[in-house]
Amino acid sequence: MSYETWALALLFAPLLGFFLALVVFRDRHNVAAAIVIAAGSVSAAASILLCVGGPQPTVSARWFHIGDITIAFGVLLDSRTLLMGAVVGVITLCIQIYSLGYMAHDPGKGRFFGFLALFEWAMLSFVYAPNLLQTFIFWELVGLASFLLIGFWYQKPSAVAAAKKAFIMTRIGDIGLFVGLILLFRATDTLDIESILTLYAGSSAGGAPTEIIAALLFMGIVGKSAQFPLHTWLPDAMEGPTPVSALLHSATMVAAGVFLFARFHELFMAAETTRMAALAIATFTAILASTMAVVARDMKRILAFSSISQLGFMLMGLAAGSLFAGYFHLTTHAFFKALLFLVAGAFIHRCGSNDIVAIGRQGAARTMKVTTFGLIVGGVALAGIPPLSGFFSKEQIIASLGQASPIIVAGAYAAAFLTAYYTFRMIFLVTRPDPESAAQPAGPADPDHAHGEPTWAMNGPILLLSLITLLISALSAGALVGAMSEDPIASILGQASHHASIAEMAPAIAIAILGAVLAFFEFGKKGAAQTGIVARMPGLERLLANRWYIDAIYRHTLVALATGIARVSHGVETRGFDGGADKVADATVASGRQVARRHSGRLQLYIGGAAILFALAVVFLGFRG
Amino acid sequence: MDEFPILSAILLCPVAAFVVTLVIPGRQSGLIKGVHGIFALLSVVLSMVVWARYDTGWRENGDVDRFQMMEDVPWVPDLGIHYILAVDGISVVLTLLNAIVFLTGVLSMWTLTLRVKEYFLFMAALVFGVFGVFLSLDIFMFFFFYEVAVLPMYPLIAVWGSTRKEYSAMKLTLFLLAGSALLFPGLISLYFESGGQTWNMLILAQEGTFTPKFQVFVYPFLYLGFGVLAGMFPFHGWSPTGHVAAPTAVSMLHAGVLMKLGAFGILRIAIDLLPSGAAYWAETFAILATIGIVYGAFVAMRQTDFKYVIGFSSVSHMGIVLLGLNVFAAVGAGDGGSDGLNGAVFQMFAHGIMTALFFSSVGFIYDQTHDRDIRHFGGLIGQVPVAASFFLVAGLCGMGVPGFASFWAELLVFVGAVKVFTPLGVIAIAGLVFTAAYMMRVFGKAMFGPKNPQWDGLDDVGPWSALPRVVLVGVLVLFGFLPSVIVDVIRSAGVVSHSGGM
Amino acid sequence: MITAGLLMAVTFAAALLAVTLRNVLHAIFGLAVALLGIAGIFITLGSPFVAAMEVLVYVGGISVAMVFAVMLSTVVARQDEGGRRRVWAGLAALGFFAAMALVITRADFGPDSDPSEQAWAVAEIGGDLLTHYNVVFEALSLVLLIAIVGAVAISRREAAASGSARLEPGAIDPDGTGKSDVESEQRGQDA
Amino acid sequence: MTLPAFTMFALLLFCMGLYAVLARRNLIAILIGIELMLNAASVNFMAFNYFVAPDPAVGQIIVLFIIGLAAAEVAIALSIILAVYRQRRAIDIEQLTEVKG
Repeated sequence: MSYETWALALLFAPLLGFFLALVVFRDRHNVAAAIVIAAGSVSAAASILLCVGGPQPTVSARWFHIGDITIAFGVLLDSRTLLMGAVVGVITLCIQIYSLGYMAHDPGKGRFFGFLALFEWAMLSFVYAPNLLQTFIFWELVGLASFLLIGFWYQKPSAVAAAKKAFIMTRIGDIGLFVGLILLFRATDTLDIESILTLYAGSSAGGAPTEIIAALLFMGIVGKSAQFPLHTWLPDAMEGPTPVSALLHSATMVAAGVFLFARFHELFMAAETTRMAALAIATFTAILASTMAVVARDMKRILAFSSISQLGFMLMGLAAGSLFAGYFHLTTHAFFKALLFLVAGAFIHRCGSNDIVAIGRQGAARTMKVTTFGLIVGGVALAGIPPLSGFFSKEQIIASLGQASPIIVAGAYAAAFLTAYYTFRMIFLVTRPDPESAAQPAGPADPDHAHGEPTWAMNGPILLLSLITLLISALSAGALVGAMSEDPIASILGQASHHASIAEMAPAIAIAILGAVLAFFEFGKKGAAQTGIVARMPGLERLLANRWYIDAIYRHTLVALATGIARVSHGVETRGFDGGADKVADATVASGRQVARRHSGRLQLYIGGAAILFALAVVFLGFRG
Repeated sequence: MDEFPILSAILLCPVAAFVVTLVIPGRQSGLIKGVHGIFALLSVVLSMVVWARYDTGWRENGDVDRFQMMEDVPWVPDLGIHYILAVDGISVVLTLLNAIVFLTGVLSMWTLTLRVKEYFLFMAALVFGVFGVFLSLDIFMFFFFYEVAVLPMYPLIAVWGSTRKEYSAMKLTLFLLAGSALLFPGLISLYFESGGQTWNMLILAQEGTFTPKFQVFVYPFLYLGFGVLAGMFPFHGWSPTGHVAAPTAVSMLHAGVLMKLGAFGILRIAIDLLPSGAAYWAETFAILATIGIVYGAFVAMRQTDFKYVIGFSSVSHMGIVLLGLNVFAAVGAGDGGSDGLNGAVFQMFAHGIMTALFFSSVGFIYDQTHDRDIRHFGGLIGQVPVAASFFLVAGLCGMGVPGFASFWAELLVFVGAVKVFTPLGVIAIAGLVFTAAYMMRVFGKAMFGPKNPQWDGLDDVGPWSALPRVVLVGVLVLFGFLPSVIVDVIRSAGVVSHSGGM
Repeated sequence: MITAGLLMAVTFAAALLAVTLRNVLHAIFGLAVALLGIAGIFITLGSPFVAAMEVLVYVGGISVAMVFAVMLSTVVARQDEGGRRRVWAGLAALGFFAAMALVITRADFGPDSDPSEQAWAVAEIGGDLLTHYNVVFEALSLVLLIAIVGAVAISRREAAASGSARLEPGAIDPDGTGKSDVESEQRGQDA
Repeated sequence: MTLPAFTMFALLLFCMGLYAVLARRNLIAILIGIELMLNAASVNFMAFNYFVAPDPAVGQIIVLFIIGLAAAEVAIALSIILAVYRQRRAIDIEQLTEVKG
């Protein structure tokens, strides 16, 4: 089959799956699941095939035109989309299979799979989008699908609130994106992404208009990829079912923002100031989120904070100018973070609790071999310990920061250290529980979700993702020691990877190991107190546990402001406009009453009055002329 | 005139329904509903035929007129009043909208039992007026139909409404008549200023008929007069109250079509005939429209009654329409102007369908519970999944989610607005967040969240009562995926006589 | 033209009686005389046909109907108006008269054309009625028909209503005070 | 006798009718006044018809219409008066003030 066919199949299989699963087979759960998984398989296979096949000319069909603008719906097949598409395809398929097990007992299973297919369709169409409009449309649809998925357990007020928050906060970013895209279209007079990139590829200094466009686009990215100051929705979004968290917060929804940055990398490179601001925000976010993860005990929240922080890393790499670094981390992170979420889901499925201390105390790690294996692979990769994949990608990012200010570099090291520390804290608390620890179990986030040992449907994807992570690690390590001439991901992207010497890598390795060691002494060693350093500083712990009070600040400022304005508007409406109208009406009625009271009802008086008035009018008119 | 007068046929559909209903005894309510259903269906079919027959190629091909299928019969020759019907791309779209809303309105009142005959008589009169406005090219006829469309609202709300219905009906009528009071002198002045020969819009729209000074003076009369009916801020007060009090199908007609008359009047008469005046005032009115967008969203955030939320969302959405129209007014067919116009007309259509869907969903729930307080509901999606899904679809459409018609409408308006009035465009786009906020609030409180066991026994929408709603959803999705179908038609009318006066 | 002057004088006198006489029956007779006078004026103005119609309809129809009404309603034939009432009404009528008279005297009626001598134009009237004024004519006949039906309907319904009201004479007087003399007078005539 | 004389006479008649309408309390007496006013108008029409109009039929036709209308009016008015009388035992206009609102 030609690549066009694959590309079409790739996009339309999930759409078809969504329709069939949600509209036709919603109540026949297994049929719906089978359809969606079949569609997912088609997409995954197609995306891998396309990725292996290498870049091809854009496939697109004229969709319609508005005015003189022709809008095409199509598939852009360059290296960036191919790699991202393959990542999305594979991970989505893994998670769909995993959901078979995880959601087996859920009464809304059919609906769930329908939403999954909708999400996949939106995400893939976004990734492969060849023009600005398609990008924006599916960016929005990704937001919608994630709203539906996060709020899947609609009876749970916290889930609904989280979904609402996610949707609205990303929407705030979308304003920027929307305006940015309109301005971009105005500036370049084309919707075609490739032409736009060619336009910006050469110019290094784009001037103020480019800066504004880039800044507006970055606003969208900040919303979607949960960067400071719009990051607060992501931890809450953990209220959704765990497969959703795995899907949304590893490779897809949040990665969409990073992908957009990579997609328009040339544009951002032409906007120096915005790029620097993005770098600073990304670094700050990376540190901020890591600190929050240090004290968290909800396993999914730890992973959520780490997602924010790793997304910061990716943006750092991209903003520092290395497309490869950011993209590499995006890829590796997608796999190991999806893996970690699935692992977390398996533990939650087994123990009915999100609390890592509680999970550890149930001794789950001893019986769940596959899961624990996945936890260790994913955790080590996340921590950036060689020789697993996270190390290589993170090292690339740190290396790409070469020309950046020392503060940024220091920030990156700090975030890397914290990452290693909280990751190993999580691993040790789960695998080496201290039976004496009198920790209070935190309330389960998935109520009544203790369903026993994970089935093959859950273990299979965990194993598969572990293997992929290991494979990427092996390939990268091979590239490093020269067994392979070129890093595979770099070759797909057509970018040169940064070959660092061992000496250059030393600080990164040292920092990661330092974090791991600290975690070992506090949590892993036999008889360790299992109390972190932060926990010994109650003030700091409270600050971090409350996520720097950023949520509270928003609640008391922005949300209060919006509600305040709404209240004032309401007051103006009821008392001002509405009341005003009523007052006018009342006054009219009152004056009418007054006039009516003057009326005696004596017809003769009226007639006489009329006659006199008529006579006066006649006289007046007659004598005037 | 040799061919079949299809536009008159459309106009006669509600008249025929009216006349036939007159002779049916009031007891036979089923027959009355059936008659209305048949004629509504007929009007839908005829509107589709008009759509299909409308030649969109008039700009490429000089032989085709912008206004087609014209019927011109002198009516009161001494005053220059003619009965002229014709369609351009805009009225084609809106005529179909009216027909669809008429049909779904009849279907959704299938269970009505109170004074069925009178209800349908008034409704047919209203629909007749709306068709007339969309099809007329004679200003006098236009105004005549306009009043015919506006007046039946009073009895429809006052008799069949709920929640302070007399108050709302009176308020609505007074507001609208106040608008007409502004309008009438404006229209008359057009007639006399042009020499008192004709009311024909095509002739009056010729360049140089009105001096710029006159245009600047008269334009606000027309804009505000029509704007009242379009729910323009700050004269929107009648609209939410009216929505709340009106019965379901009247709400559908009211928000779905009636408010469009105002916007249509602004476009067809105020902007088309007075382009210089329109350009002069565009920025002022664009500011008001933008305030309306944001303000409507904020007020909707505080409402506890389903229908009030929708009512204020209409204020917000009609603000988008008006913003688009003012973008067009400011620059004509120039850069961004046609986007604004296309978007505004598209939004009129999309909002009409969407609001009809909203009200039919809310009406369905209200008919069973007699409660519209958002706080009294929860988890409706679990209790009445189909009905709640329809509401969700309407809400998503209202938020401008891609895949639904209003996404394109809003996109076009915003593109135009950012090009012409950049700050206003950005503010209007920011309004989307607040739109999302109030929609999400309703979703979160009533559709999702813990179930209220009180409503566990509600009946869900059955296959038959789902029919009108499925039609509406189908239209929204169809134009969400294939906007060009409608935009081509609108556009063919859009870039019009607006060359002069700048 | 002396005839015309005489007729005017008679008409004026009769009309004055019609509007001033306290007894309504007498006033109606005054009216009938005045109407006869007006018919005479019509003859001097060249239209015996209209004059005939005037006599037939007004004197023969309307006046008689009024007499019947007075008889039927057994209303007190005379009713006193207060002096002030008459003075005010007279002033208003006089004012009106003065204003209009001023206008008439100042008006320019144009050159007096020759009085047309086509005295007997009935054929032309009939033709016009059935051609040019056909619509008005038909409308008028409809009005008459509706008036008759309406008159019948009103009297019948009210008859039914009063039939029940008559059972409770005490409840009839609407505002009770100050009307006793009228009431008793009415009763007296009833008896 | 010229046209102004006839118009003055008609005016006089009209004002007498007006006086009756304003001064009388009895409904039938008021009706008499109305009839006088109508006849004043008729006289005017006839006079103008006679002295001025080129087409002598028009004024006569209008007078005929007036007569017809007057007949209808009287029929309705008398039936109303009778109805009022039955209801109230009086036809005094002083008591008929319900329309005052």
